[in-house]
Amino acid sequence: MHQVIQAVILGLLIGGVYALMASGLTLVFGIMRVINVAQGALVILAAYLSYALFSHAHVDPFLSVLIVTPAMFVLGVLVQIVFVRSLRGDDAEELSLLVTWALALGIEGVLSVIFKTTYRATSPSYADKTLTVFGYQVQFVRLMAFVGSAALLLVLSLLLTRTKFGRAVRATVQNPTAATLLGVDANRVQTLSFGLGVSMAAAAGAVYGVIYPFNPGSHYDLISRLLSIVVLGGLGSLGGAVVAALVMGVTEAVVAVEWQPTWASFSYFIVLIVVLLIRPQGIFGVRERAL
Amino acid sequence: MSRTPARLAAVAAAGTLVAVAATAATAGATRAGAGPIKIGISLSLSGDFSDSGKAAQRGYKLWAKVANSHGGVLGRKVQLVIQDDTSSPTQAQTNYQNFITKDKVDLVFGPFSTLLTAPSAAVANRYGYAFIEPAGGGPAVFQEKLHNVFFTQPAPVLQSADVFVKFLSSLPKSQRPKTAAYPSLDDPFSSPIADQVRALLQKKGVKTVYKTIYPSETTDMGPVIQKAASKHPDAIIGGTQNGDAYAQVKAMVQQKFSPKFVFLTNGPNDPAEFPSKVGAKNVNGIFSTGDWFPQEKSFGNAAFVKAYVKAYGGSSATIDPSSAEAFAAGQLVQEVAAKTKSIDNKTVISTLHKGTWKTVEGNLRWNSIGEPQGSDLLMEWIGGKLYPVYPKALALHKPLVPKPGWGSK
Amino acid sequence: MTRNGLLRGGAFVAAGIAFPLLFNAAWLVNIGILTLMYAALAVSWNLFSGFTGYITLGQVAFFGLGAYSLGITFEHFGIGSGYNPFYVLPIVGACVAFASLPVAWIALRTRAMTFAIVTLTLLFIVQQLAFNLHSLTHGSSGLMLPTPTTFGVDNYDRPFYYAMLGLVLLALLICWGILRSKLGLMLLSIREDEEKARGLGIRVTGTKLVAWWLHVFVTAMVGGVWAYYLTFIYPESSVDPLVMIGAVLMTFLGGRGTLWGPVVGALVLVPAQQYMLIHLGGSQLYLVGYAAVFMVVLLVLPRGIIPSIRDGVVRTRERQRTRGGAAKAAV
Amino acid sequence: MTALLEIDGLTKRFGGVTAVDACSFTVPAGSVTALVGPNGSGKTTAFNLITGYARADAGAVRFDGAAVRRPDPIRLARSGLTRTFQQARIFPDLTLVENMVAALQQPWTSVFTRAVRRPERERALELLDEFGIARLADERAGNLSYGQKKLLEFAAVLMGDPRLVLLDEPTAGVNPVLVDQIEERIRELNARGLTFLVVEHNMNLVMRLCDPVVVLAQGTKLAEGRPDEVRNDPRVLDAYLGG
Repeated sequence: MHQVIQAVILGLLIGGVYALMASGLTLVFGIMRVINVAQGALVILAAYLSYALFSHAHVDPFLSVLIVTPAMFVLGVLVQIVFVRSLRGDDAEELSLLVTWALALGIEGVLSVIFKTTYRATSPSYADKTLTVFGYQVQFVRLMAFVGSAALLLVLSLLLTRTKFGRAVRATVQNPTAATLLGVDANRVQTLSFGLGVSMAAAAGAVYGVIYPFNPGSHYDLISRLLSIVVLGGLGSLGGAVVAALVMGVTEAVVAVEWQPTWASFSYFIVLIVVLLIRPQGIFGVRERAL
Repeated sequence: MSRTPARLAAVAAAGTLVAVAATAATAGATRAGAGPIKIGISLSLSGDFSDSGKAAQRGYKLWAKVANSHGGVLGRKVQLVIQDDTSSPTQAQTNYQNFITKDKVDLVFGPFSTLLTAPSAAVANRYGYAFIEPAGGGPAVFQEKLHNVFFTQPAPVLQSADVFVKFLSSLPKSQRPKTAAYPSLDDPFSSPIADQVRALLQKKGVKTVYKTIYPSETTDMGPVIQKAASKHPDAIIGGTQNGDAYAQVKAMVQQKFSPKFVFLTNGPNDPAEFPSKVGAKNVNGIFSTGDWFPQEKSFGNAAFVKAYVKAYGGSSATIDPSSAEAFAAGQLVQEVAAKTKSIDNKTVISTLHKGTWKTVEGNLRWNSIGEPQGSDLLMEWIGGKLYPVYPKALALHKPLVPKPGWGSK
Repeated sequence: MTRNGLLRGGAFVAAGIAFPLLFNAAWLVNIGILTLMYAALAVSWNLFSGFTGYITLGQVAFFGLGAYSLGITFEHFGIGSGYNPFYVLPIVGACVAFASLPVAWIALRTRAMTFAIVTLTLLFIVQQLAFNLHSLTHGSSGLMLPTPTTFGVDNYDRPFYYAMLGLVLLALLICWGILRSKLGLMLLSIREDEEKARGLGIRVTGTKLVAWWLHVFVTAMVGGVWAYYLTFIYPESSVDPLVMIGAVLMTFLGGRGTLWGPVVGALVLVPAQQYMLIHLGGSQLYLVGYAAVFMVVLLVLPRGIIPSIRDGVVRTRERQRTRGGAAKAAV
Repeated sequence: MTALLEIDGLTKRFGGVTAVDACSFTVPAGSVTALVGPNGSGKTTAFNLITGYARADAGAVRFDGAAVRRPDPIRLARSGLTRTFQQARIFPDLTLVENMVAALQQPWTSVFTRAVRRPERERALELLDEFGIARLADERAGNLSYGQKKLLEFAAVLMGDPRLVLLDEPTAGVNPVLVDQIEERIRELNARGLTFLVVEHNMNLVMRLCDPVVVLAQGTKLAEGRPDEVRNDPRVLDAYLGG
């Protein structure tokens, strides 16, 4: 039992970081019906940026979030303008899937030229510190990562509910046509939200590098998790993504401890398929038909 | 309107044929003869295996450079034909097809990784080429029972940790571990080795208290180590690659779990990276294996290390063993040529099957399917440095047993 | 139109059959095999995604399943060597295709974007199965298939070449048949407006499943031939996202939803890729280059070569026609 | 007069808004029933609920005497209830004839038969001729004018020999000549026994053509009856003028 609870704690902490990455993905989908397959690669890119800042300029990885996130926001805006916005036609959404995949390959390629393919890890001095709470071990960096992710998710939700930009975003999510009629500049909202989605990846990525070793190819594993999180939560649903991320974290951690680590991520895919069997729109998804 | 695609397809097809035919014509023109000795090598210069692929490339190129500065082989210059296989077995196989049937190279050397060597060796075998290969030591390569394969390391991958078992047996009974846990990576070069060690140790009465295989994308060793620690084993014996080995050590440090023996097949054997990844104070007493060591007194090793540092910079500690393995492949060809005055593939194959051959990797000899019959080195971190500690003849330091606690000298 | 189609098909078949007889250097036949392999994959990707509009990102999962199924059949049923494995292929393909139906059914209940994602997860599911079902697949150590000894050395590659050629032709034949049949009409109406199609009483899910079955059937057989040719497979190589991206790229380059587009794409790209690898290899920019080509095709030529040229021709003809009409009117 | 379609207590809420509120009416067999009401009164939503494009929160639908549980467009179309859409929806990349044949419900056994068989083509041409667009039979449907697309959509749903056709604003955005043609087609088909349920804004047309007329306002039924009854109902006038 002790081990199960320990695993649940671990899973929740990890799930929080995944929730942050997935939030960007689902937000972008909600606004422009674009699945950013490069989200995983952008996370890894951010992890490398933070790694480089740490190893060359000794910037603390948690502080580097403040540098990496705005930089990646700009990158996200550029990507949206150059690659995503230029897609036209009725199958622009499907094409975006492939364009962002190509982008992911490109990022992987560039990273492996610059950083090679060996695994890296950002290891600040406190990387190995462990806290013991009620007999359960909690790694300090994971706790930090979780708290940081939760804080950023809170900021994101405040941004969406309390600001003018947030209202424009939510209006666009609910009804793009109506939002345009109400004077929302759709292009601007889309570009900024894409940047915002990428910054979520960036913030999570800087943190990711501290808790996990990574290499340029790590994005495949990441994106498969992120995509199944957003599908499980319901495409476009922020709350759904958070819940699904926590479900994934806990499922994997418990299966790894109680059964076998090799079946951990498989078990999560099974959860996904079963949920889709019952609710094709995901846990919090809205059933919609293109009429 | 529907005629256009037809024309287009025809043009495309014709274009391909013409291009292909043109290359075919030029390819036929270059024939083996008195020109340079051409050696075809497919290497992973991009993709998953590219780091090791490039290390092997450095070794091959260094050998060619050294050989050519001494007048080449049999009076002919050595020319390496290196092709990127993007870490894909399909491309590796294609590359060897090209080397043999298009470029008509004199010899071929192996690619990096068993996963690419296995399908490539079959191609070489079909055309009667010797397949001297530095990095394909997994069971899949030998499973085909090919007579043309020569693996240029002291022991097949599966037996690479046998040296650790021998070392444990050499200890006084009271010092030997009684229980062991085996957390291993699901990788052809990791978990099978741990399985092999487990089988041997069990025969010698070491109880297996825990065994698990984790997938390669597992980056979090916390739960695995936690579970292993809860069984209080005397030894942690992990079939690992670098990343997960670092993570295992970190998890042990975090959980303040310090068993008497820690043996990890890969990871701790990287003299430059390991201390930086797990902290220099946490390395002592950790065992690993190696097929090669910079200070090894093997044939031509001192010269190799010197030439390597001169050509690529760095220090002897930063030389990837893959470079030495590749270098050894070249040494073998030189020795066969010196002995038989021929580099004909048939001669190379039959000659290498007889006797022992001196290389930077030590003295090598093979059975009929190319499995080397020697033993790897047991390495241990002592006083913040990595030393070969067993077998005694090659040891540079006395082994340290048991492992000191984390953070101690 | 039919006569042109016959001519076109006949020319392709003739060229395909003649190629290894004219150019019998093994390396050329080898590149031929790769080209045909990608052509077959592209045509069968197009067979589902091009005709239904549902983008599947999981095709290579079935390529891998086919490869492993054949490998496992080898090991456990002793299907012998030589030509025998080729005869087993259709059974392997059909089994994999039937096995894929339940998952496809679940995935097809979701919307197009979700569908794409669910199919992408299939890739990881199959790869994990290949890793974890150790007793069947030997996990990460890989599965060895026996090297056929009866094919000789000089023309060793030919049987594989003709097997791949046969699969391309089969895939083309299926597409051609679909385009002429009620199934094609139904698929095209689904692609154009699925909700409307439902309103007309077209059984959309069943129709898509038929196309799905056919595309998996061909894909799995291609995987089988590839495995037999390579003689050694492992999880990452048999479920390699790059292989599928290649097939998708070729389909987009040639033209989605057209019969010959994917073949044209493969004929252009595979030799080009090999050429680039030989002449620009080692520059480490392979992956970046791949991504760049893909990006350019998607952004500049999203409809592909064949439709773009077709449009161009139609436009010129219309211009000529109107000009002719204007001239007449002037007279 | 037996009812071909019976709607009972149909309700649909979107968030806080009740789009269709306990709506009940019947479509008598052989009638041309009109469903009218001001913009936003829930007519199209009601159509979607009846044809299974949206799931009702409450209410029952009976078609031809049998309860339709979980309405599904495919099953309904195959049992003879079909519809058109407000924005003419056709398959633009198919030819007119292909559009027509695609609308023929096929058994599984004919999936691998020729796309357009001779008798099917003849039937399609016949219907296209009735709608006056037979000369465009082999054009791409996407090249048609908006009005022609509406005609094509109308013609296509007839291919499956339906018993009840739901027309969603058949004359909206169509020029007057075509409006007359559409009216004529509805009359003639109705004379041959086909039942219609029509959503229409052109009140003159409704008054000429339809009986009975059902009036919706804010999701509920306001009135139901003969055209002249409904026209003189003060509540209806209120709804239109006040709404």
